[in-house]
Amino acid sequence: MTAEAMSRKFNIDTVANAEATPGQDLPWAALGLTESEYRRIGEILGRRPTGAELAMYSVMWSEHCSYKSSKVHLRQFGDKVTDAMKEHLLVGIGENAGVVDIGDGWAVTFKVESHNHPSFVEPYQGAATGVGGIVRDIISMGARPVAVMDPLRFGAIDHPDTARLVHGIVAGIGGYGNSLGLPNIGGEVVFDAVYQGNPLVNALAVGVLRHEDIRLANASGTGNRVVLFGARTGGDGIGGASVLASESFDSSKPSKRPAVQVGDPFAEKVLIECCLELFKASVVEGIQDLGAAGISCATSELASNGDGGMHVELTNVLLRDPSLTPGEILMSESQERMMAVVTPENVTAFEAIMDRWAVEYSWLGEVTDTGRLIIEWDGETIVDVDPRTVAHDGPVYERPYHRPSWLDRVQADAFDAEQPTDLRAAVLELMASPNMCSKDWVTDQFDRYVQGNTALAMPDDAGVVRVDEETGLGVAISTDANGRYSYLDPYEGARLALAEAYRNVATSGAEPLAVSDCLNFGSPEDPEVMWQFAETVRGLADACQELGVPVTGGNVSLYNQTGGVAVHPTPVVGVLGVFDDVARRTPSGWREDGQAIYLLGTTKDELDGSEWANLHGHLGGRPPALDLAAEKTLAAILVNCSRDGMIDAAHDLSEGGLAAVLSEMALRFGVGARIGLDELCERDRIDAFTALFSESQGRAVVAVPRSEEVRYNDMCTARNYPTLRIGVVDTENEALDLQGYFNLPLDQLREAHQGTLPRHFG
Amino acid sequence: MPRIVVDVMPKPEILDPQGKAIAGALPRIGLTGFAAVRQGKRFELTVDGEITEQILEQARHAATTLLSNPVIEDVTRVEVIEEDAP
Amino acid sequence: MPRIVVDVMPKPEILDPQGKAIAGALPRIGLTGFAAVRQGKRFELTVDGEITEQILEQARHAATTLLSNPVIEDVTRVEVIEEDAP
Amino acid sequence: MTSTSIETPLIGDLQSMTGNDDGPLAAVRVGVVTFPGSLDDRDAMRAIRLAGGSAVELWHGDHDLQEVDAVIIPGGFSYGDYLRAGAISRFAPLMEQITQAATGGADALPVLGICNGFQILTEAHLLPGSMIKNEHLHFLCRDQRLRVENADTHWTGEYWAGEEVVIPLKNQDGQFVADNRTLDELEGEGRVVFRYVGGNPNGSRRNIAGISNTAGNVVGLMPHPEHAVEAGFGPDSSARGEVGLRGGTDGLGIFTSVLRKLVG
Ligand SMILES: Nc1ncnc2c1ncn2[C@@H]1O[C@H](COP(=O)(O)OP(=O)(O)O)[C@@H](O)[C@H]1O
Ligand SMILES: [Mg+2]
Repeated sequence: MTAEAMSRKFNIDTVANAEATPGQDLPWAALGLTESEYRRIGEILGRRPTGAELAMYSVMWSEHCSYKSSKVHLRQFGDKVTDAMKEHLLVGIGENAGVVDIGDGWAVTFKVESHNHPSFVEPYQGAATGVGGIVRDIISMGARPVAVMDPLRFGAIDHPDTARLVHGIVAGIGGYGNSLGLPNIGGEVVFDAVYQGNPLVNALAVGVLRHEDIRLANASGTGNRVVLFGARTGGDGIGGASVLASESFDSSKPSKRPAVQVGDPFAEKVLIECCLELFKASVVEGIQDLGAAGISCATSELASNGDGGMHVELTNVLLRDPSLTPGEILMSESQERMMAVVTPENVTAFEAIMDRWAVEYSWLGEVTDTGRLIIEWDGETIVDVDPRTVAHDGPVYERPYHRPSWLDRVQADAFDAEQPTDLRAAVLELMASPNMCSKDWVTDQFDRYVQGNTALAMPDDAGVVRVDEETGLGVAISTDANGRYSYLDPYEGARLALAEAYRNVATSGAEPLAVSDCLNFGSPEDPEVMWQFAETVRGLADACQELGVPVTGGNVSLYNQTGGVAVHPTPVVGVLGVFDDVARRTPSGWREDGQAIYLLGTTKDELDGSEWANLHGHLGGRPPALDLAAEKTLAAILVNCSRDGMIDAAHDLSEGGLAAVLSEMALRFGVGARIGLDELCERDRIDAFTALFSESQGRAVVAVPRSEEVRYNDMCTARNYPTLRIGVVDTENEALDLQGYFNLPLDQLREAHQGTLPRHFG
Repeated sequence: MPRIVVDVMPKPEILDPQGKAIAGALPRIGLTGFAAVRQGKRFELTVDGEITEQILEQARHAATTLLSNPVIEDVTRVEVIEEDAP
Repeated sequence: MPRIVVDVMPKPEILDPQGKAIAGALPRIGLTGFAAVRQGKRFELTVDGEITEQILEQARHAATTLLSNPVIEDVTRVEVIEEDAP
Repeated sequence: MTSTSIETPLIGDLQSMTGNDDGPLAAVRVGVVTFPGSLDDRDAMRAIRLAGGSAVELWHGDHDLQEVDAVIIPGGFSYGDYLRAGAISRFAPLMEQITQAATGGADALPVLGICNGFQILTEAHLLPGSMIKNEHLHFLCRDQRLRVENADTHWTGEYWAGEEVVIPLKNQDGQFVADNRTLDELEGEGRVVFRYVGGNPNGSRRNIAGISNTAGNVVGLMPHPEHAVEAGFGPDSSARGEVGLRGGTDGLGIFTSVLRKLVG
């Protein structure tokens, strides 16, 4: 490459040149920097930055990479962690992904991230590269990725643009994840007009590793070599690239820069296998994936987390587009690339593994102890910075925030529409609604079988994968968020999201252990949005502390808005739980005739923000009340039930309430039930409609074998948790029989439940 | 029947994983004469009756809206072909 | 750089699901002038240096062995193009 | 034709001989080929082990079949499937060895192609026909009901003709096509091994899900039997009637078939 690079004869803006021309104008504003940020760069360097340095600072100090608006709030996740919560944490916040000890020497790492904006512009590739990016985070921890999940939010189901996004995004997630051989074990599909111009495409990946295999992103060991491998570097994702033309005073202009990134899942699959071989052979000291801010990020983070220095020759980078300028190479977000640090003794072994998998690589430079990140272009210094100032010392903003003035009005507007007279029709309407309908049309496009370890996936409460084939040790994960609850009360909304994911994991039978989150919000420059954000973080951090599950990592996505209108505050919370043996997982449907159906928890009149209210165009009032101590007890009961074989099915109550849960449990295996609501209505002083549609928290429905009923009741009594027998499984009758109200044949229910997505997108 | 051909190729600056995979395979089967490969799409639209300027216009419209994704692809040709395949 | 173009189309007797889907979608966006659509592939092989008969032969070989599957596809063209994309 | 009683779940049937390395079938070595982009290779190896045999890793770039007694070409997206599914893998050095060893009558090497493996076998001309995109153009993952049409191949001896099984199907290019003459020939010679029942999931000609060569040693099928071998991780239901939680182990018979056949 060097010869070619030289023949291009860029007139490069070197450090020497920067010193000689202090007055030279640089396009800092076009690169998204503020004047004070630009001035700070000058102060740090003691001179004006070179074009390449400016490129690095501008991408690394961007909101996306530096968390400059959210940092002051996110600290709470660390501050509110107790020692007990740290017990299972091997690696906490701050690394590419957190690592959790699950016992027997095994660990898992998981993280959820957003790819919202790219997915709106180019749905297929945007979603695909979202999966690709999060999977690389997992690999860079030294783990084998074992599953993905995809919480998705779209605009109104019947808006003309929604079909384009649904088709592209679902196909993109499948196209990438399926080709990587990662089972898709769960996610969400939500339709709401607030996401019209701004769909939320979040992707979660989980990986598995042995404790001793943890790899961190640091470059230590002076003299160790730095290598870039995987795909070649192209002009992908270079935001204000054209403005960088000024860094080269050449007449040959760089060619057009692509507006979107195209993913190559095949290249990533090979990269996974090749990285795992590198880990197994212990030939890399430190490793870092290349995501946002590409080489800028990888070099500055590796260097500042290690011995502090690195020396790189940038012309060694293998290029897909030879017209890229140095600044562009540093900013490029080309996919499917990794950077590693290798001792000189291991260079040959490293190269052998690359060759076996036919992966391209280039040696860029070496680790130094100078405390400087020096990047040369054909021998001339174009970057000479303290890497910490790039990677860690970005600006931090205390953005002003205040409670929205409209919130009082909204909270005062409780849901008080007339109750439907025909409960049967109401259940059918609910189960056919865009948010409650079957998501099979989506999930059928994802491979849930590959790797052979999937014990639960859609439509169960949590995805469950086996980690150890000998012992059955495994994990469960669920992701949840309710933007409407958060809109009504962001503090409570965040706590409710955590509670639901936590409850889902426990419902499957796993012990909840750790949290990852993706906070999707509007513009932080809007004080009302900023308040929603601050409240969300406070709520989530408090709730994590109360439940004793630490946040191990996550992602913040801001500026999700079209025009002046922000999306609902949407904190997607992923909870990971552990199973000693996945064989005891609890499915979300009953099967055995005569088993007793019990409801755990109590039901209040809580319809504000509910799916039923949403279906009738109402959003106001207060979200359901949450009692985290009760959630903890409920979870303990559900896990115990699974451990002691006391239940054969369980499903937690959330959106859609009891109506949704009974429908889903019956449809899971196509087995009917007879249900009586009278006792429940009497005990909780509610009517049948409220019993069915309220979204009170802390509830679940379980199916208990006859032989276990005494033990089950004793346990609930001992823990002082309300439970009530509401019905019995009935294999004879393929219907949901709500005695005294209606009899709903499962065929009809299924048709309503399954028909919606195919009708819109088929 | 007369046909209109529409050629769509990945934009030159966009990664073309398909072309890359082929370029990697060619030398393995002993074909070493090629520096790069790009894979695009070719559509043949059959027209009932004569090809009018109006129909050609329809084809051009289809080419940029339905047959290609302007974010990642270029329409490189919209043309009437009379000849049969060789 | 000179390029060789290889066009590959689905055999007429093989149902082409993508072409069919497009043919179904065209009227929905108001384009009613087309009787049928077929979707094939177009490959552009870039050659370093001059295109000799021997390289063209390599391209023909690639076309029939790797770039197409004779059970379902026909190679409809292997040709040198000098012109740039419009 | 040997057939196990349907009352006895296959997995129970095998308990006696799996789990210990010196069961009667453990001497049978079944190779699983990994290409760049193979995905279900480890799953296929697990299936062989659960069936009682010994699994051997094979690498596409090698020239050595390591004296395996049978070969499985697993599912996945070899080379990304960008050009055509299986098109590039077909030229792998090991494929030449396999093609040679698999031809030459009933004593030739048994070869099973699953999904992408099936596609590779057609590209390599070991099996006729080809696969094009699913009629509905989507990737489709579902628990698929199949009928075993031919229980005399090397890979289906443990079933009985007409038996129905449930096995996961998952692919994007799963529509089997061939000209009518070939299709008639396949039907006439009893080389249609599996057929979709309960709805054609992808538009395959004559509902064909799997076929064999004339000698019956080479079989290809689109659904994934290796994902229906272990209770708890397979399809939710099995054609054997019981509603088990991912209890479907109907695919195991494919692997036991070849092991039994080789033990003789
Ligand atoms: N986009 C998706 N990808 C994968 N699985 C999904 C997706 N959307 C929904 N699911 C699955 O469908 C089932 C029902 O979803 P949902 O009703 O949101 O579950 P819950 O209310 O228990 O959180 C769950 O198993 C969920 O994981
Ligand atoms: Mg749930």
